[in-house]
Amino acid sequence: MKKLTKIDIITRPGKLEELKEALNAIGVAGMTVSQVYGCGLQKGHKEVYRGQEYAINLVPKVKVETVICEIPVEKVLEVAQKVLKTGQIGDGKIFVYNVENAVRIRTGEEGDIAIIDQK
Amino acid sequence: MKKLTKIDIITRPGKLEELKEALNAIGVAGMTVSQVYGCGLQKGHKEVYRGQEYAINLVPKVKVETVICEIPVEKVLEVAQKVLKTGQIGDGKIFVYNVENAVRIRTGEEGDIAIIDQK
Amino acid sequence: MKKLTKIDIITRPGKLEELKEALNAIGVAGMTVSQVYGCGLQKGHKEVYRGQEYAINLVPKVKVETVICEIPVEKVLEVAQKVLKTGQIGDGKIFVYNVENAVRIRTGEEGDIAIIDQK
Amino acid sequence: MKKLWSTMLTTLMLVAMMVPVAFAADAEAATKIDSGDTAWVLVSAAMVFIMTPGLGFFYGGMVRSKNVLSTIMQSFFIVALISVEWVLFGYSLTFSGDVSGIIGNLDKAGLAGIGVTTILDNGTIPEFAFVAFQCMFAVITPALITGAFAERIKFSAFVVFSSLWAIFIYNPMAHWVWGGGWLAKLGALDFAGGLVIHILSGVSGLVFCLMVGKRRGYGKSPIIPHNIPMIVIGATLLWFGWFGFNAGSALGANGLAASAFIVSQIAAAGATVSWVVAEWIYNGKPTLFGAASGCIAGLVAITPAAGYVTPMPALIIGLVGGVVCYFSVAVVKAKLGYDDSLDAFGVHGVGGTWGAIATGLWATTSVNEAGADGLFYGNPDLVVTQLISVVTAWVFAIVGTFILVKLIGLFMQIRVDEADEVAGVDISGHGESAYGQSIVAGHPVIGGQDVNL
Amino acid sequence: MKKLWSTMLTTLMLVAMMVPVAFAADAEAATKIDSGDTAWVLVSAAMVFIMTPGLGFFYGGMVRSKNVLSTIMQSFFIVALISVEWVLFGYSLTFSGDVSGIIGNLDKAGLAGIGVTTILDNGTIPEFAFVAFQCMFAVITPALITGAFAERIKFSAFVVFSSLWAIFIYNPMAHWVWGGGWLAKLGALDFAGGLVIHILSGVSGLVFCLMVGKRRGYGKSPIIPHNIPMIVIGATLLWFGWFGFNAGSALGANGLAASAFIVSQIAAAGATVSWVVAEWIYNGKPTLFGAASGCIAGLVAITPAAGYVTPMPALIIGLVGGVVCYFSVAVVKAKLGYDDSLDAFGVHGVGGTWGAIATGLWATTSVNEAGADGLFYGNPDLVVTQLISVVTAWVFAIVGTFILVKLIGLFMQIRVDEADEVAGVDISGHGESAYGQSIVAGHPVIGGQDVNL
Amino acid sequence: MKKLWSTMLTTLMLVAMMVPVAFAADAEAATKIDSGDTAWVLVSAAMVFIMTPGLGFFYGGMVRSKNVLSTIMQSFFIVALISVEWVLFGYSLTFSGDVSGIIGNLDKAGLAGIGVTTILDNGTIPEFAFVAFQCMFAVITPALITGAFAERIKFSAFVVFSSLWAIFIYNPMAHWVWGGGWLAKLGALDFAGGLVIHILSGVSGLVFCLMVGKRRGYGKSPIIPHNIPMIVIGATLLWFGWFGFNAGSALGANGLAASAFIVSQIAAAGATVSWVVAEWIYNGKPTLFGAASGCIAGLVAITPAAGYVTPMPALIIGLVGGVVCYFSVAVVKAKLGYDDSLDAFGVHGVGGTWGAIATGLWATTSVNEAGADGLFYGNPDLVVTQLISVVTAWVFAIVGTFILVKLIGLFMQIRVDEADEVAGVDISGHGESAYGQSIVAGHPVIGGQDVNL
Ligand SMILES: Nc1ncnc2c1ncn2[C@@H]1O[C@H](COP(=O)(O)OP(=O)(O)O)[C@@H](O)[C@H]1O
Ligand SMILES: Nc1ncnc2c1ncn2[C@@H]1O[C@H](COP(=O)(O)OP(=O)(O)O)[C@@H](O)[C@H]1O
Ligand SMILES: Nc1ncnc2c1ncn2[C@@H]1O[C@H](COP(=O)(O)OP(=O)(O)O)[C@@H](O)[C@H]1O
Repeated sequence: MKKLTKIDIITRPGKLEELKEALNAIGVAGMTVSQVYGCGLQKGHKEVYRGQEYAINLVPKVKVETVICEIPVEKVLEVAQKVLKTGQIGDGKIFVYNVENAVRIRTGEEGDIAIIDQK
Repeated sequence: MKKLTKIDIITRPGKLEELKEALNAIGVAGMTVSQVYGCGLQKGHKEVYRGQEYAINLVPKVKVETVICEIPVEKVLEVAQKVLKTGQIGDGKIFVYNVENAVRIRTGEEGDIAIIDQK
Repeated sequence: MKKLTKIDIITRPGKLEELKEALNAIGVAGMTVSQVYGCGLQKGHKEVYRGQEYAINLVPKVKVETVICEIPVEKVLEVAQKVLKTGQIGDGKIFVYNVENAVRIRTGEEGDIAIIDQK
Repeated sequence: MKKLWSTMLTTLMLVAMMVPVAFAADAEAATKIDSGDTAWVLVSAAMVFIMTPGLGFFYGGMVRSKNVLSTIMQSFFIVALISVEWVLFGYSLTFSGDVSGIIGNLDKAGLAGIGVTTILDNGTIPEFAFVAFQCMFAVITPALITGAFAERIKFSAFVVFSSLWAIFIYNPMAHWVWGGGWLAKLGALDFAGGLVIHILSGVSGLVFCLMVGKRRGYGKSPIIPHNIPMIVIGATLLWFGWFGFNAGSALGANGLAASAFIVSQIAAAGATVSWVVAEWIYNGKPTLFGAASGCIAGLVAITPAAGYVTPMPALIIGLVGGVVCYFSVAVVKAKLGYDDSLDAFGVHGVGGTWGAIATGLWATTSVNEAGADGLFYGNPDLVVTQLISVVTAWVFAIVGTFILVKLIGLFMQIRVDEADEVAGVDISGHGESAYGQSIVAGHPVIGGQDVNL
Repeated sequence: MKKLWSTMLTTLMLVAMMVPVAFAADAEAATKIDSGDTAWVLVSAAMVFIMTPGLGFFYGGMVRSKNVLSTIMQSFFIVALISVEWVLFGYSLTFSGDVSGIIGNLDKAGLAGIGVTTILDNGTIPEFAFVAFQCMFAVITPALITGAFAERIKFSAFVVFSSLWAIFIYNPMAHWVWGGGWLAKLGALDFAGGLVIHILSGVSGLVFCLMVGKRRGYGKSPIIPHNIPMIVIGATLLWFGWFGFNAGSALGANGLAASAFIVSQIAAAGATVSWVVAEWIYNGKPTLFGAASGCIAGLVAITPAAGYVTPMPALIIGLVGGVVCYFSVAVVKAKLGYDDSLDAFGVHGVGGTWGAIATGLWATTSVNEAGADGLFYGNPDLVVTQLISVVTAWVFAIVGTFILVKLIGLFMQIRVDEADEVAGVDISGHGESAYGQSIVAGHPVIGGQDVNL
Repeated sequence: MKKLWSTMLTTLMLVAMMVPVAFAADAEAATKIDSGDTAWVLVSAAMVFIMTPGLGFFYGGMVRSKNVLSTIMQSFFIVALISVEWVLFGYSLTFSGDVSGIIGNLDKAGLAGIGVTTILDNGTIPEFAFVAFQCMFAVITPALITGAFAERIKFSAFVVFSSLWAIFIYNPMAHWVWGGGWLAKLGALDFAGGLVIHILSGVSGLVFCLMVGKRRGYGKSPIIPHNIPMIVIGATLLWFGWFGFNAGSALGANGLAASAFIVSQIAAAGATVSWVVAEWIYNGKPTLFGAASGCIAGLVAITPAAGYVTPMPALIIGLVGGVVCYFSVAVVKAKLGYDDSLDAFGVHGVGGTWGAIATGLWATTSVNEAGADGLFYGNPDLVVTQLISVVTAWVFAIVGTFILVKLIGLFMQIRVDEADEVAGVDISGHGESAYGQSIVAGHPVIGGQDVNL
C-alpha cells in the first residue's frame, strides 16, 4: 500500500471552483469541501446594527480536504498555490497530514486502491 | 495510554441516523458530525435559472468524526460499511488517522480515558 | 523545521469568542472554525411538531482547529481548558494530531514559518 | 357610473312627484352597481388571491429543504392553471344556468356575454368582480389538497390531476351548493365553503395520500419542518386573506360582511388558543407551529358558518375546532399510520366537517334571513340537511379522487422514483435549489458545453 | 342594504315635497350604513390585523436564531389571546358607556346587544366593523411591548402579563382617550394611538426590561440580528397595515381618510430618509436595518397626528421622528445601559411622545373640524393638553407595569433559567427549532418509546 | 361627508320640484366624493405601495447572499426617497397644469392648495387619494431599474441617479401620457403604465447595465439565486399589489375596475403557464423561478391594456408575454452577452413593449369609451399611435439614462471597488450581514474601543 496523505487547503470561497478544476486536471478528483471561518492576519470587518458597532473577526473561508496517494504531494501543493495565490493577506494555508488507512464504502476496498478512481 | 485513532466517515446525509445507531450499538458513543460537500466519481446535477444552465458538481455529504481507543478500528470500519453500503457510486469513504492525545475538558482527563465514557 | 501540531477543540458555541481571545493572548492567532454537531454523554432534547415528538440527539458545537509549532501544546491545552471548563457534561474534547507540513499560500513559505505570523 | 346614478336619481325624482313609487325605486336600485360593495368584493378577491401563494409558504415551511420549491410550486402554479381553467370553462360550469341540478351550462365559457356593464344577478356588483372573486376560490381548493401528497409526486401528474379535479369534482360541487344545484335547493348552508372547499379538498387529499403511499423514511427518520417562520408567513397571509374569503362572501360591504368578519376573527382566535393549550397539556410545550395550525383550523371551522352565526357560538366553534383538529393530526393520524404529509385532511377535512355540522347547530336567521335556524334555535331539520351535505361531499371526494388517481395512473407515473425522492423533488423535478449556497461551486453551461466567457 | 337605501330615499322624497327637511334628512342619513365607508373600515381592520404578525417578523428577524420562534410566538399568540379578551370584556370596558370618566361598563361584554344591523353611534358603519377594527388595535399594543423583553421571558409569564396588561392598562387608557373618558373630555388629541398605543407600550416595555434585567452576554458578546430580510418583511407588513391603522381611523372613506393616508406616507418616508442619513453620518454607513427602523419611527410619530396635520408638517414630524428615535436607540440606550432588546421604548415610547407633542404644535381644524388648532395655528393650549396626556400615559404605564410585574413575580417565574436562555427559548420553551436542518438527526418518538414503524 | 351628501340631496330635491334639472344634477354629482370609489383607490394605493418592498424581495432572492441587503435596500429606500420627491415636486410637475405639452408647473409643489375637501378634477375621490395612489407609481418605477445593475453599484450613486431619473425622466413621461401632455393628446393608450413604467424602467436599466459593465465572474462562475422562496414572496406581493395597480387605475370601484381586475388575473395566469411550458420544453424542467417570473411578465404585458381589452385577448396577451419574456432572458440575453443582473430589461422592457403594442391590437371602446378601438376592432391607426409612443419611451429612456449616468460619473464613483464587490456590497457598502450566524464571533465596540460591560 502506498503512503496515503491528506491535504487540507483553507482558502477564499471565491477560489473554490478554480481550485477544483486545477486539481482535477492533475488527477485529483475526489475531495470533500466544507464551509469554515478563519482568523489570522487578515482583518475582519465592522458591522453596525442600530448604531451599535461590532468587530467581526471571523472571515468566511472554504476548506478542501483531499486524500491522495499516487499524485505527489508537492504537485498538489504547487498547483494549489498557483491557483490560489493573490499575494494579499488571507490567501490561506495548506496543511499536510499522514493517513493510516482508507476505505471505499461502496466496494470495501482498503488502502491506496480505495481512493484511486478508475475512470 | 492506549493508541487513539480518529476515523472520518464521509457518506450520504440520509444515512446519518442509522450510522449513529449502529456505532452506538458497538460502544462508540462520542462523535462529531459536520455538513460537507463532496466530489468524486459521483456526478453532480444540472440546475437551471431563467434558462441558464449550471453544472453543480458538489454533492451534499455528511462527515462523522469519531476518536476511539478501546473499540478496535476494524470493528468500526466493518459496522460502518455494513450500514452505509448501497453499492451505488457516492457511498463515500472512510479515513483513519493517528491521534497523539485527547483531553476531556470537563474533567481535565487526558489520553485514552478522556474518551472512554462510563455510563 | 519545528514539529507542527494540530489541535482540534470541540466545545460549546457560546464559548467561541472567549476561547479565541484567550488563545490570542498566548500567541495563537491563526485558527479555523467550523460549525459542527456533536453527540456523546450530553443528552439531546425533545422537539415536537404537530404533536409528533422527536428525540434530537445532535447538539450544536463549534470546532476550532489551530496548527501550532512555537507555542507549547500543553500551554494551549491548559488555556483552552481554563476558559472552556464549566464542569457540566458537554464541555467538549480536545484532540491533538501530528502535522507533516504546512504552506502559507500567500508567500509560498513551507514548514514552521508558514504559520508563524510576524506582527 | 356616478353620472348614471345621478341621471337616474333625477328621473326618479321627477317620477316621484307624480306616482307612488316605493316598489319601482326598489327595483331600479337593485340593478345598479354599488361602488362600496364593488370595492369590497374587489379587495376581497385580491385578499383571497394571496391565500394560495400564502398556502404555498404555509406548506413549504413544513417540508424538508430539499422539497420546498416543489411544494410552493404546486400552490403557485395552480393559481395560474386554475385561473385559466376557470375563465375558459369553470365559471360557466358552476354559475351559468343549471342542467338538472347537477352542473351549469357552457353559455359563459370564455366569459362570453359578460361585459364591463354586466351586473351580477341579484347583486350590486359587476359580474366580473364576482368572476374574479370566485376564481380565487376555485384556485385555492385544489391547492389545499397538495399538502396531502407533498414531497413525493411528479409535477406532470400533479398538473393533470389538479386540472381534472377542478373540472370534475370542484365545479359540480360548487354548482350544487352555490350555483343553484340540488344541495342549494335542499337548503344546505355553506357560507364560504366548508363543504365545497375544505371537506372536498381535505377528503380528496386523504384518498390521494392513501393511494400513493407514505414518504420514504416516514416514521423512521425525523421528517421535520425546515423553516417555521415560513410557515407563519403562510399562516399570516392565509388569516389575512380569509377576511376576504368569509366577509367577502357577503358580496357587499354591509352588516353581514362585518358580522362574518368579526366571527371569523373570533373563531380563529379561539382555535389558536385551544390548539396551543391542548398541546401544552398533551406534549408539555406550547408551540408556534401549533399556534399557526390552530388559527387555520379555526378559520376552516367558521368558514361554512361565517354568515349565519353570532359571536359567542363562533367562539365555541373555534375552541372546539382547534382541539378537534389538534387531536386528529397529533393522535389519530399517528394511530392510523397514514402519511397525510402536511395534514390537509386533519385540518381541512376534519375542520370543515366540524364547521358544516356546527352551522346546523348555531345558524340563526337573526344574522342572515337568507339562511335558516339551527338546532339551538329550535330547528333540528337543518342539522339533518347539513349532515346530508357533509356525507355528499365526503362520498363525492372519495369516489371522484379514487377514479381520477386510478385513471391518471394508467397513463403516467404519479410518484417520483426512489432516487429522485431521496435527492429531493426540487433538484430532481425542477432543477432548482431553494437556498443557493455560495459554497456550492459549479460552472455555467452555455449552449450545452462548458465555456469560459 | 341598497334596498333600504332606496326605500328611504323614496320616502324622503315624498316628505321633501311637503316640508322643509334639511335637518330631518341629516338625521336620517346618519343612521344608514354607507357601503364605501364600511368597505374601507373592514379592509382597514384586515390591514391592521396583519401588522401584528408583521411585528412578529420585524422582531423575529432581530433576535438570534435560537429565539426567533419564541419572539414571533409572542406576537402571533397575542392576536388570538387579546381577540378573545376583546370580545369578552375589552370592547365593552372601552367603548360601552362611561363610569366616572375612568372605564366603560360591561353591557356589551361578549358583544351582547350588537347585531348585524347595529350601526355605530354617530357612524356610517356596522358596529361589528368597529369592533373588529378596534380589536386589532387592542391586539397590537401589548405585542409592541414584547420587543423590550425578547429572548428571556417564560411564555406562561408573558401570557399572564399580556392578559392583565390589556385589561388593566390598555382598556382604561383607550377609554380615557377614545371611549369618552376624561382625557377625551379634556380635549387631548390622539388620532390613531400615539398615547394609547405607542407611549403606553413603549414605556411599559422600558419598565419591564429594567425589572427583568439584561440578556446574558449583553454588551460582551455580539447579539446581532439573525435575519435582516425577515425584519424587512415585518417592516413592510407594518407599513402596509399602517395605512389602515391611520387612514382607517377616519372610520370612513372620505377626505380625512385620504389626508391621513398621504401624511402617513410622507412621515414614514421622511423618517426613513432621516434615520438613514443620521447613521450614514454617525456610523459611516447607511443600513437597511436603519431604513426599516426609520419608517416605523416615522409612522409611530405621525400616528397621533395623522388626522389633524397637513403634508408639510407631516414631513417635519417624520424627519425629526427618524433622527430622534435613531439617537435614542444608538446613543442614549448605549449610554444608559438598559437592555430594551428590540427597542420597543426607543422607537415606540420616544416616537410616540414626539408625535403626541407634535400634534399639539401642528394640528389644524382646517384638516379636521373635530380636532383643534395647535401652537403654530395660534393655540398654545393644545400643547399643554397634549403634555398632560403624555405625562398621564407615561405615569400610568410606569406604575401599572411595575405593579403587574411585581404581582406576577409573586406567583410565577418570569425569566427563563440560565441554561434555557443559553440553549435558546425556542428549544427550551417551545420544543421547536426554527430552521430544521437535514443534518440534525434524531428519531420519532411514538407513544413515549422509540419504535421502528 | 354623508351629511354633505344628504344636505345636497335635499337641496337638490327642492330644486327638482321647480326646474328641469337633468344637467344640473349631473354637474352636482360630479363634484361629490364617492365613498366606494375612495375606499377602492385608497386600498389600491396601499396595494401598490407593497409592490415596491415586494420587488425588493423579488430581486433580493435572486442575488447572492452577500448582496441581498443592498438589493432590498435599493427598493426599500426608494419608497422613502421618491415619496419625498413626489410630494415636493413630482406630483406638481406631472399633474399640475401643462407647459407646452412637455411638463406640468410647480403650482402644487409641496401639495400646495390641496386640502381635505379637494376633489380630483373629473373624479369622485379626494385629490389626496390620487396623490397617494400616483405616489406609489412614481416610487416603483425607478425601483424596477435596480434589477439591471444589482450587485455592483455604490449606494450614493444609486441615490443620486434615482432622484434625478425620477425628476427628469419619469415626471415628464408621466405628464406626457397621463398629465395631459402631448402623447395623451396624440391618443396614446397606456392604462396603468406600460410605457411610463415598464418600458421606461426596463430600457433605462439596459442602458445603465451596459454602461456600468458586467459583474465580476459573470459567465465564469455560477451566479445563482440565494433564496428562491424569497423571490416567490416578492412575486406574491407584486401580483397582489398589481390588482391595485391595474384595477385601481380605473380610479373608482366600477365595472371598468372589475374588468381590469379580471383581465390582469387572466394575463398573469396565461404568462405563468406559458413561461413554465416554454422552459419545460426548452430546458427540460418546469421551475418555480420560472413561474414567478412568468406571472410578472404577464402582469407587465397587460398593464397598458388592462382598461381596454376583454378577457380572451388578455389571455393571448399573457400567453405571448410569458413566452416572449422567457426567450428574451433565457436566449437573447445569453446570446448578446450583456449583464442585466435580474432582467429588468428582459421582463419589463420587453414585456412592456409587447403590452403597449398589444393594446393597439385589441383595445376596444366596448370596454372603455375613453379609449379607442384597436387593429382587430377595425382601427389600424391605434397601432401606429402606440408604436410612436413606444419609440418615444425607448428613445427617451436611452438618451436620458445615458446622459444621467455620464453626468453622475463626472462627480462620483458609480461602481463599487473590486475588493468590495468580491466581499459583497452588504458588508462593504452597508456594514451589515443578512443572515447573522451565531458562530460568527466578534465583540461589541463601544465608543470606538473594546469594553467589557
Ligand atoms: N495556525 C493556523 N491554524 C489553522 N488555521 C490557520 C492558521 N493560520 C491561518 N489559518 C487559516 O488560514 C486563513 C488565512 O490566514 P491569514 O493569517 O489571515 O492570512 P495568510 O494566509 O495570508 O497568512 C485564516 O483565516 C485561517 O482560516
Ligand atoms: N480522495 C478523496 N479525498 C477526500 N474525500 C474524498 C476522496 N474521494 C472521495 N471523497 C469523498 O467521498 C465521496 C464519495 O466519493 P465518490 O468518488 O463520489 O464515490 P465512491 O465513494 O462510491 O467511490 C465524495 O463525495 C467525497 O466527499
Ligand atoms: N470519541 C469522540 N470522538 C469525537 N468527538 C467526540 C467524542 N466524544 C465526544 N466528542 C465531542 O465532544 C462533545 C462533548 O462530549 P460529551 O460526551 O457530550 O461531554 P463531555 O465532553 O463533557 O464528556 C460531543 O458533543 C462531541 O462533539
